[in-house]
Amino acid sequence: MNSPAPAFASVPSPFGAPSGPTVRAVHDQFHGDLLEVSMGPQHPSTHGVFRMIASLDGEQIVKLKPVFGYLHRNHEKIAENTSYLASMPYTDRLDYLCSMSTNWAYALAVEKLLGQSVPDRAQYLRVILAEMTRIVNHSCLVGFLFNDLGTSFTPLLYAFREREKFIDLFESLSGSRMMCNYQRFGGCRVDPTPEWLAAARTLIENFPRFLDEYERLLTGNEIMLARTQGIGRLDPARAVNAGITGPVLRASGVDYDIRKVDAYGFYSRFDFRVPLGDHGDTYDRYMLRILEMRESVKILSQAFRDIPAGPIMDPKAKQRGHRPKAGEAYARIEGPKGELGFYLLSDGGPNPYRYRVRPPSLINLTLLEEMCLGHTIADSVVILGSIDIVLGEVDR
Amino acid sequence: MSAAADSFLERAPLELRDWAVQLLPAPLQWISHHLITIVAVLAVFGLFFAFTTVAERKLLGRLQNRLGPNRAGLPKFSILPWHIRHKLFGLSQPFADAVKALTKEDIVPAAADKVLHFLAPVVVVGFSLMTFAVLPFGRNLIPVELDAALLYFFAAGSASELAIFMAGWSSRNKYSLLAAMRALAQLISYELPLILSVVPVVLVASTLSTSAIVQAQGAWTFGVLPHWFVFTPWGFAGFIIFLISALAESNRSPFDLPEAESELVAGHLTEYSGFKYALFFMAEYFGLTALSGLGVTVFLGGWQAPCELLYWVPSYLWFMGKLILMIMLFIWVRGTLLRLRIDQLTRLSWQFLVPLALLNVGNAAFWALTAQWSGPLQLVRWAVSAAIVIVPFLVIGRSLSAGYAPRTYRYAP
Amino acid sequence: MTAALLLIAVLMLGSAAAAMLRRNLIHSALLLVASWTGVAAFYLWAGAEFVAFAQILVYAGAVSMVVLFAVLLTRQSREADLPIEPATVTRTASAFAVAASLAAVIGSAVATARFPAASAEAPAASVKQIGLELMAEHGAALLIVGIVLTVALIGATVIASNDKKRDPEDAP
Amino acid sequence: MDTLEQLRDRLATRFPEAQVVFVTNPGASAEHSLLLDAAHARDIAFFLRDDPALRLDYCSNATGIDWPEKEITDVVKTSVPDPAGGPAKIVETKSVRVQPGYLEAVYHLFSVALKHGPVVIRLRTANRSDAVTLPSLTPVWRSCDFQEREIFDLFGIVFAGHPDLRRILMWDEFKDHPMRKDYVEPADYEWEPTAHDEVLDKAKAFRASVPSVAARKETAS
Amino acid sequence: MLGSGIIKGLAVTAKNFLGSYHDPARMVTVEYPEQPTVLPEAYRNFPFLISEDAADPMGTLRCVSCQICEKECPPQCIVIEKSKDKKPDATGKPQLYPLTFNIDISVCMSCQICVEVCPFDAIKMDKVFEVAVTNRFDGLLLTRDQLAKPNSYYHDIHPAEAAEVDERLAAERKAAEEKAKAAAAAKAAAAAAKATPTPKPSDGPTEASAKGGTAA
Repeated sequence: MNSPAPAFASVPSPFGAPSGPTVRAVHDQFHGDLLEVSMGPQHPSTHGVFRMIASLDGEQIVKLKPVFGYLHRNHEKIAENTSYLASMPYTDRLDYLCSMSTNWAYALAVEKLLGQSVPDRAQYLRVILAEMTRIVNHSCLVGFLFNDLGTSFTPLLYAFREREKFIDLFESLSGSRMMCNYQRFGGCRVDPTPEWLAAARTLIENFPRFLDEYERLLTGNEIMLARTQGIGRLDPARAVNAGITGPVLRASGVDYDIRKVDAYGFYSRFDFRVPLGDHGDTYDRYMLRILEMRESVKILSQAFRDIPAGPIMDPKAKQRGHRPKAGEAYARIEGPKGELGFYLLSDGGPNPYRYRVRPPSLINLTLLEEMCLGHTIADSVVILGSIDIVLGEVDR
Repeated sequence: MSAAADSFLERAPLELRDWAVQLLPAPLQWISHHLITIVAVLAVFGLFFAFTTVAERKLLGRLQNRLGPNRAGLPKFSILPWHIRHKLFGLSQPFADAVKALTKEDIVPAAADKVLHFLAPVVVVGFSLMTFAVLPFGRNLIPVELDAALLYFFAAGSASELAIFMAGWSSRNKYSLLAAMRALAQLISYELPLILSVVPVVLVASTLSTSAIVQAQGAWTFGVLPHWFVFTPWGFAGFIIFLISALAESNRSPFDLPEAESELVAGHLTEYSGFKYALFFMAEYFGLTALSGLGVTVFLGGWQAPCELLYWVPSYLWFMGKLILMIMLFIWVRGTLLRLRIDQLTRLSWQFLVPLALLNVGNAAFWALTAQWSGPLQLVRWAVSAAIVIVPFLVIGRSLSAGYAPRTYRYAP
Repeated sequence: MTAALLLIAVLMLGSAAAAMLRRNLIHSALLLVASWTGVAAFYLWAGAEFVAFAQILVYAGAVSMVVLFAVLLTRQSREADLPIEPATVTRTASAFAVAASLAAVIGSAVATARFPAASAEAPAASVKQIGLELMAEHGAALLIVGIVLTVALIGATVIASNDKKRDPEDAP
Repeated sequence: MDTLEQLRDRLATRFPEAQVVFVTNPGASAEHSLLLDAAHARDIAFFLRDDPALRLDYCSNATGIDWPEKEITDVVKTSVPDPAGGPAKIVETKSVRVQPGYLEAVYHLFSVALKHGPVVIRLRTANRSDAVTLPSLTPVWRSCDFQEREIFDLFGIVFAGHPDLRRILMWDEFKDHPMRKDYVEPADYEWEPTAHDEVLDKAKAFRASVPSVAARKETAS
Repeated sequence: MLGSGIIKGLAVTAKNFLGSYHDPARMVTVEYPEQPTVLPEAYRNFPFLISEDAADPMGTLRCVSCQICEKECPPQCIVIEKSKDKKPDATGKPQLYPLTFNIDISVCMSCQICVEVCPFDAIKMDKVFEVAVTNRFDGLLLTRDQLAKPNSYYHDIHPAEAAEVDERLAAERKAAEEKAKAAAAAKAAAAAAKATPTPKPSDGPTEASAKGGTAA
């Protein structure tokens, strides 16, 4: 279906050219006159400042080059000039929809560097908050996907109505809705009150009812089937080779979930299943998110049932002034968007010598062009929506 | 229809007009007679347009669990003392929108074709207003009694395509030309099922004049079941096809491709701003009201009362009630459905709606021929008619949605 | 009533002439549409509502679209590349010859035709009669016209579809 | 999967002429790595990916590290026998040597097929100024495509054989490589909302130097 | 049957439409200016300095300008100038106090790291979010007197947290007093031990005092 794009020796690289008209005619020897349309960086459906330069033959996409860097603030250079603790609030701003799980990934990396242990209650709390973040992110994505498909905000507002309840829980626990800055090296910052745990438990119990209503609204919808099935097909072998991870990879049928492979944190204590798709198209990616939300609900109910009492912070852990011994560590978690990794290299000083974030959103875009070839421009918007990128993480 | 039906309210608008006309000298009477009708239609449907925009935003809001606009109240210096506390539920929102549209700067692109750029909104509003001339609002409340009324309606409606092309071409902008081409493809491919879905009614009522069609739907069985065409198998199928085509003709929800913000930003309206954009916006709503008015007239029995007992209610209220219900249905569909891609949209029309509409005409012919069957034959007639509708729907439906089905998912071992 | 007739005639002929003289192809296409609506107005003046609405529906609605699509898809719409050759002697002579012969044919037809007395009221032909007339007497003609149109359309699409020579190997 | 030492020995036997050095990681995580020489890196990479026992088919993370020149004063304690027969004196001779700087690319490889842990391989350039090319591993793992472009953009390592080596985050006309340790920030502090202390000094210095800004300053104040 | 999915979808939106009239879970709009938004107790926005009593906010600041928060603040938006002289604080011990304490809230991202690392509980997170100002440069640079707020205000916005902090401070003060009392008692005992041998002959006291001195 997606034949490799022929080489375009004659088409001048658009990036060198100054920012001319967003639409210009381009000639290329295979397809005759192409219409080169630049979608973004200010485009209502590219989820932030992301730009796609698509060469169109009529409606069909012949070439598609993503352009990044509009939100680049060199987060890694900042992290290398501040202390380990001071980088924690900055990790909230990486993937601003899932600050709790990004915090955990950074804390995991520093703990691996320090060889720091974490008490049981903190581990349970981390699993609970990571799974709640997964539900928040997936409901966000599913809402925005249907905005790209053309509904007038209805599914998005239903999804946001549910997401709002989770975010209020984050706010009452950590103090801020999306910038939680909640994990520390060796545990968590604030111990949730029993009322908070009770409220979270009731919220989890009636979340599946929302999912059922959402599926009744959309999953069987004939227009939705026509617009997403068979669109943006991803071949499993190419996906693994291109380093694509997370629900996008599992939608192509590859069984690779870091919660099961690495079993980091206390994930080995919970039994949950990993859904897999067979066709690897946009519909599978959408359904994968819905099924993963149901699995997260299962994990959360088990976690709430047997969360132990006890300290939330390792008594030996220091608050500030960490000076880890020289060495390096790479820790990774199964973030809602894919494998989120932190690579830290310390030379004994208060600041990390090298601080690197492995951005799942950026690497999942590697095969965006292969997925969009041959489809129309309306489909490319849907395919981009189903890959679920956040520009804060793509551009760092 | 018993003569007692003409209560005072029923005849009031007509008598008012006649009283006003005979005030004037003889030569002016013909002109003023029609002038008053025109002014009345413009006033009623102008306000109807204004409050449809508000209703749409409030209804969509309620569909999405939020309040619609409720901030715009009457200006502060209004005489109503309680206004300060009471915000009138945002009902004065349309007037605020109108003022905004008027005062916004009207930018015309330098390279634009000035004449066509100005003419496009004029043509589209003119033609969509002309379609109101043949809709029977009440028992004898019809602006122009035309013998070929339906044909007139579709003739006026088809000219809006011309205006969309002029708008798309004159803006000298690749996006708007691409979008105008798409919009034209959509309008042309849905004009056929629209007209074909009305042909069965013409066949059964054997007339093209709208008021005669409404008369044909006058009777009730057992006083309660009205003889509206929508309650016959072919009528119901025709109504559904008419609804889908009307959605496409007025560029609304599942087919709002030209203004698909996720692709071509604002389609052929990209280069319009200020009052010209408001004119296009108004024309779209007039088109929507006219099409739903036609739907009410042809399928839902125009100004006929649903049952004998309610016959005393003035007829134009029935027409307005059904019109409002139809518009709420359109808004409800807009709040729920996704947008179709251009090739799926045209395939739906040519491979699904047109064949079904043609079969529906055959079905209506069968219905008309077997009009005098009675007793048990009546049931056979209904069964055959229903079969002619359902069987092709299932067959063509399955071929259309081949390969698309909700899937079941496996889990990792 | 003749004032209305004069107005319609002026509008129709004026827009037709303007359509020929305009250099911009799109403008001339739209002026053509204006002249067709002029014809429809003439029918209305003559009292034949059915024919007038049919004229608007068919010509102003559909045929104008075909003309405009043809103009756009063949990309001849830009003023720049409209080749206007100089009017050589032979070309003007042949033009006048054609015009003269045309005028002769129309003149003879108008002269021999028997117009009914202008004062006779136009026959109020209801739509039902028109329908019966069409189907009964002129049914065959209607079918033939239908077939001719379909064949023309299919021919057009066949010609149009393979004029864009696409290389087989990169069909997506 | 066998330990890293066994892997290094297998590589040594498999590619006799390639130098594979075992780099120990002193930190608590004990993730040691293999330093490959640039010449044979791609063949070794293909072997790592296609070997049935290893099947490292997923390159999760590719990043660059900048190691500038460093003076290392190594202290050599030599015991000098006391000519007068007394106890030997410890003499510390400090010798300062400059360790040449280099740019390094680190790749974390995982196996999706066999689900085993990270194998870390490192490639080092000759120096930091002119010889900064490394063989690109994108032909082996497509996931290194954007990450190698980012290393080129932020560190300046040129990857030979990369299908589309352009800057990914900075704009094309940008000259320097921001993530290098010796990167000097451009002094265009024309605008800082509430500048204080050293940022304030920079802003003042900048305002004075640029005529247009200085002119605007007079009119504003 | 083609269209059944669409009809189910329409049914869901209809349910939500009707639900929005009676089911509070479905009507989520908060009409902000009229209905105040309910903020959870742990909500944090920009920091503020705690002063012991409201009467004289500048005089009784808890902050001793140790500048830990200035060093630890990720975006470096706190500027502190130490005072030269010392002033007695709540426990009477003379402490430094900040001459200028500016927080640039256009840079501050309210991440509350300053609260975490402050050893004197002098800086806490506020709950005010209506902080619009007309002047972007000076309006957003909060100086010491704009930041200082009484402890009672702290009790209003974070009741549980404030109570726990006061409890801890009181406990520390009590422990400090006991230690001081114990030290005073020990000094008094040593002084008493030194005072008892004085009735001996006069030459004795010189060595005793030397021995007593070392014993204290």
